[in-house]
Amino acid sequence: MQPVIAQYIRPEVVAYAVFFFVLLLTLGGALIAVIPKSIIHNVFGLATSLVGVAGLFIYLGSEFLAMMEILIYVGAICIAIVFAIMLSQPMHLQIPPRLRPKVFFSFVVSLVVFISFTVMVVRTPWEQAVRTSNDWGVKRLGTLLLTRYELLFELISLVLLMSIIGAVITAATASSEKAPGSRDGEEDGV
Amino acid sequence: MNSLTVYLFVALLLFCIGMFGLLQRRSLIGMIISIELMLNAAGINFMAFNRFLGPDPAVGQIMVLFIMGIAAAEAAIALSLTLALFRKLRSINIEHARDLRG
Amino acid sequence: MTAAFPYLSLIMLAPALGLLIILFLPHDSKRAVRWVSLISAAVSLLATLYVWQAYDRMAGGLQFVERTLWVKSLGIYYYLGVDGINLPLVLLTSIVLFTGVWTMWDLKHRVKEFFALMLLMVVGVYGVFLALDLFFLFVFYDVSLFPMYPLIAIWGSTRKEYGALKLTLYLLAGSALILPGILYIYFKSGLFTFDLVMLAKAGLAPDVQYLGFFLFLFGFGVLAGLWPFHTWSPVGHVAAPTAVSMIHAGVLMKLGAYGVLRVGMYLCPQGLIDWAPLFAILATVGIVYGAFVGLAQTDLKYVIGYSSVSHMGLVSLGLATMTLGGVSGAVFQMFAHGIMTALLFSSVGHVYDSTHTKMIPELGGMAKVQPRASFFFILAALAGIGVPCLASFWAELLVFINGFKVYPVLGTLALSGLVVSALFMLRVVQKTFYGPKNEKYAGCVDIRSSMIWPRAILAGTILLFGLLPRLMLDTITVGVAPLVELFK
Amino acid sequence: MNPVAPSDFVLWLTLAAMWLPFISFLTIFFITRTQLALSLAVSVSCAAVSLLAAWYLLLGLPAAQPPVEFKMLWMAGAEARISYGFLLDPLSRLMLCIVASISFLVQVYSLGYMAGDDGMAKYYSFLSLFAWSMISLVVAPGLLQLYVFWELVGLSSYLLIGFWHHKFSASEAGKKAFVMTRLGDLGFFLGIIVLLLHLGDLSILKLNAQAAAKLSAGLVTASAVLIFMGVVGKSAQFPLLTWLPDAMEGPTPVSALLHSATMVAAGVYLVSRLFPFYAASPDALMVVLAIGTVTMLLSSTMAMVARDIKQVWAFSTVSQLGFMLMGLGAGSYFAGVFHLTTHAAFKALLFLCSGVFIHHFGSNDMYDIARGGGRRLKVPMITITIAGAALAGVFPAAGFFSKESIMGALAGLPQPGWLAAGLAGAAMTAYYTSRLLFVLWFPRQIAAPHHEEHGHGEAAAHSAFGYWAMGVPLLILAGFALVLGFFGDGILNFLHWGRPPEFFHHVWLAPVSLILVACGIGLAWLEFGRKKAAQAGFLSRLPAVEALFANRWYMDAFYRCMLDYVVYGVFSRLFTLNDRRVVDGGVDGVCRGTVGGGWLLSFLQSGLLQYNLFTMVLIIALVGLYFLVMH
Repeated sequence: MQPVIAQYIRPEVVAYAVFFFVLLLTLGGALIAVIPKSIIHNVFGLATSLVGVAGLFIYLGSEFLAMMEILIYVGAICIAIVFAIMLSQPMHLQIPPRLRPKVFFSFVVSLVVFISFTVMVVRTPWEQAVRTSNDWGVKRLGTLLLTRYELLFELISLVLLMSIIGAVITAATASSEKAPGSRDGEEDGV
Repeated sequence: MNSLTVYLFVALLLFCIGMFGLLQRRSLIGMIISIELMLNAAGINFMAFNRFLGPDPAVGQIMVLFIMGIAAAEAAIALSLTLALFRKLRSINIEHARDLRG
Repeated sequence: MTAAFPYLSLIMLAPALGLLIILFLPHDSKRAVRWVSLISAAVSLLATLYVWQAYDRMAGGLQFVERTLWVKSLGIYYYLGVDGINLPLVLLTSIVLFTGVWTMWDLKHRVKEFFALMLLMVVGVYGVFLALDLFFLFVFYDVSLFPMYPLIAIWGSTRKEYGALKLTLYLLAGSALILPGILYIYFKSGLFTFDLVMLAKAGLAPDVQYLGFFLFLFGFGVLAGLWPFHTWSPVGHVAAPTAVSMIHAGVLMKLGAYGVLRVGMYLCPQGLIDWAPLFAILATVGIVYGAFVGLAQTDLKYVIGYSSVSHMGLVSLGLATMTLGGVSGAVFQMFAHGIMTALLFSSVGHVYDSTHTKMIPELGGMAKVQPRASFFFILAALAGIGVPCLASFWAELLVFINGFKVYPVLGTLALSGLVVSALFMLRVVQKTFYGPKNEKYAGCVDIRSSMIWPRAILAGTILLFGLLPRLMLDTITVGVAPLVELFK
Repeated sequence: MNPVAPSDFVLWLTLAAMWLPFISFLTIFFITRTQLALSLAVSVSCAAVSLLAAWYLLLGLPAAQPPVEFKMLWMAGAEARISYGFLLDPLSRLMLCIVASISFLVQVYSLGYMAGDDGMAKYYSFLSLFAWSMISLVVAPGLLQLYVFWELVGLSSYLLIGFWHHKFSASEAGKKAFVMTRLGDLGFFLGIIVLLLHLGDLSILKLNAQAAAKLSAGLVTASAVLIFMGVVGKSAQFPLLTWLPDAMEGPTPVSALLHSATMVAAGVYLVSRLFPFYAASPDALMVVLAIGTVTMLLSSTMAMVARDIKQVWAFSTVSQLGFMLMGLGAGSYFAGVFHLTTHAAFKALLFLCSGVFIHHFGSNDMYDIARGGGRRLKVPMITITIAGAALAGVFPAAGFFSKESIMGALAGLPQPGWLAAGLAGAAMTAYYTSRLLFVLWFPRQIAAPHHEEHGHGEAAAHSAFGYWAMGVPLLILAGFALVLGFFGDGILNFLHWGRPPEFFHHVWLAPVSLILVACGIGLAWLEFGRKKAAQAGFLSRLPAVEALFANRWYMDAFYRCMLDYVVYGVFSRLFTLNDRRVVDGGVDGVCRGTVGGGWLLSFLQSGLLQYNLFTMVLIIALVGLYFLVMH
């Protein structure tokens, strides 16, 4: 039995199987993230898909990014989304039915985009550029981030900082502004 | 598994699924989720080109890192807007937020 | 000839300076605002009078020229100068501005903004009349149009938003034809200069002139109240406050005719020759039509508005004759009509301010109640129907003679418009100022002694140039003669 | 005869005669309006100086003096050069004298008549303006100057007719006068332009001497007829005659001025002024003759039924003006001018006398005046009779001679119809004049002497000064009306510079016309004069005809209709509708279209985020596809 199995568990076969599994995670997760009505299912789908993407990153040769993907996306953003759901969308409320035309047209448009990009992908003669470096190491990444891409790095930090401050302010002022308005809304409700 | 086209294709699928979601979801959070998908598709593309075509493997990775940073910022803003919108409208259904109607 | 002292810049910049000072004055210092406006207007007037008397009529041509390169790469010059054509119009502007500011002395509501906008508008008007560079001319043209909107919409009456909007849209539509026209000329001339004199000297190809004149005719024609693009004028005049009506009907409408003359006819003489029949027909229709429509109006200001349409038709007819007499008559008519309409509006403004109505059937017998206001109105109305020894008679005489000479049928029709205009003006005078007085308005006060002066200046101007037309015509003829040479 | 430049004395004298009234107008209107006495003094003294100057110019210059011309450039605009100046030839000297005299007398008369009126100073300033414009018209050396003052005469009569403008009828009449004469002036102006464009110079002397040689016959006729349109308007000829009877809404002295020497005389004066020019075109003369005849007959019929004393005189003015034009049209320069002269005297007198009655009794109706005891006012009663006799053409009053000369001219025409019309007109004139006089002389019931209704300003009217201010002009004018006829030959010689043309006297004519006049008077006696007369004209037995006459042959109604239904009803309304609906509506439509389009497009701005995304993505995708497929 050993050889039989071993016959199938060749490294490349395993690699393919895992690759397909990763693809399945990515695309299937994406579908779950988009299609079900329940928002919490969507978040789980997103997380699944992101794990898949992390896998793809490994296949593409960057374990570091895979780790980051899981840390930032799955760890931070998905959790943030879950928090947002808890704060904003009561799960017990009735979810309104879908509008069929909307779904249909969205599908068509996505399809058109898909087709156009597919045509592009297929028709473009991809050419390998001359390799100047083959170092996939994290060390080089860090060096580059603090030398050649320093400005960009600082910029992105700044953007992050500002966006977080902005987010805090938006959320905070909206609540304070809302105070009288929401009371009105409640009175209306009553 | 070792061809650029496969990765590009996967990324494209992911992108289109995200776009589909972005266009048809009513929930603002659903739309944010879809945007994350699309951003990830872009990331896959970067990595794929990095792997198969690019001159220097570090560049693509750095780009993806930046995308992640942007995505984090975007998510923070978008989620705070969601909260603000919810406080204003008692709903995060994007079809209710149409004050800009002409 | 280069003037040692830039009088023309002084004329133009005195209101601008006044405007600046006003902007820095506190909001509630109404007296200071009025005085600053009046003084800046007076400075302009005095400078204009100096230029008027110092202009060498024997030499003719452009004088007091100021020319500085402004943007070299585009060929834009800061280029001012006066000749016999724009000198009367600058004088007109100065007189109307001065009297207009004085007439609005009693304004209470948002004084600072009103005078600031009015001065801004006048800076534009001076700019158009004085500038000899197409770029500056166009910029000033728009500067003079924009303040109309707030001036009417804020301080106006009777459907003021509607009138303001209509007027602004119409005039901007006109501008939208002028700008392409200017650019078309600019590029087609091959000189890449906006210098009007250089462009005119260079001469343009006939087909360029054909299209160019068409654009200028209708672009500027809108502002000149050319039929059928005239309906903004009565509506706008009715809505506008007194001084704005004065400046608008008195001066701004002349900008249009001046534009046709200075830009259209100067640059595209061949174009005018091609378009002259249409121009003359529209002008004549305007004359007759304006008079007939004026006959049916019941609102005093509407009547004046339509009489303006009729009279500006005369200006257009004069321009379309392409003769020395006709064009001189048209320029003279611009001046005379400006003064006359300003006087009409300032008198009606007083009647309206004291009675709060300008509906003709409600008024009556105002000559007994307000003899001064009535006197000024009747004088101006008589000037309007071409009574001799009042300024516009001579202008009309010249226009009709040459109109008849060049277009016998149209000239005759236009003449018959004169009878109708007499009928409707006298009808207004009779219904409003004569007849039994309406007891409701018996207690209304007449014009105060100090407020007589602005009206008296206008009335005096009408009489002066009516009795001594050569004062004006000799200057105009000097300016028009070289222009008319282009049509031979 | 070539004109000569004036000597300094004549120059200043003429300028004084021309300009003093204007100076008086300016002074009174702008400076001394509030001080009545000063204003009156200024006005009357200016008029007096002007009068003296005019008389000197008439009598003091040598008889065979060639025309004196003085010109300075008033306005020069290319082709149209208007000179200002004066031309003194016999005609203008004679007319100048008439105008100055009548306006002086009217000013003196008004001292009494207008006493106590609020606007008396203003009234005097207008009178001065009137005198200035009429004098400048009379001495004008060129047609354009004449036209300018022609219009000013129209303006001053507008101001004076509508002087009591608080009365609706007065302001209406002023407006009517202005607009109707304006209508005629249209033709006048066109005629001037035609002449100007073909001759280039509108000097009256040159025009008279050279027009026939320089212009084609058709052109002369056309321009002469066009100019005659102005005369039709100004002199109230058919068909523009209806404004004159209304114009009596003005103060009576104004009517006197208007009807005798200024406004309406200007028309006849113009034809006489251009007589050689008219004579160059027989067709134009025929038009003048025909219009004159029609007017004369029509207005005589109207005068036969009018009850209003001023209206009778107004119609008689129209008909006498018709007579003058008939004389001119028949080719006799002298007859027209002579009748103009005598008419000025007796018509002014008639109006001034009537003014006394109106002033005294406060009524215009001749029966009211008669019943009030009009015949007790001796001076006006006698003078009005003299003037009436002159009007009727009774020997030896002035009208007889001048009318006789017109009949003589008519008798010279090949067609006898004109003469017949003229004689019929003379008979009718005699009839309506004596009708009025008999009514005044032989009232049926006389009210008690002290039961009088007073007009305005009664206190002043009864003062001695007022009485004599009004009485003296009457006496002076009566003197003229009586004796002027005997100066006919003198005027004839004067007008033709001492070389009178051959003039036919028809011996049989005077008796015939005298008999006809007598018939007219006799008929009036039968109906109005004798004791048993019912004081109702034979026309009252023909109600339809009477109504026709009393309604002025329905000409007023016709004009009213034209004005109401054609001008206001059709043109004005249609144009206004067009303006509101079509032109303005079109513009508003464009605006509404723009707004509507914006509204339609605003549905694209649904506010739905996904919808915007959808569109954006779709378009990007399609553009992408397009490029991919193309390349």
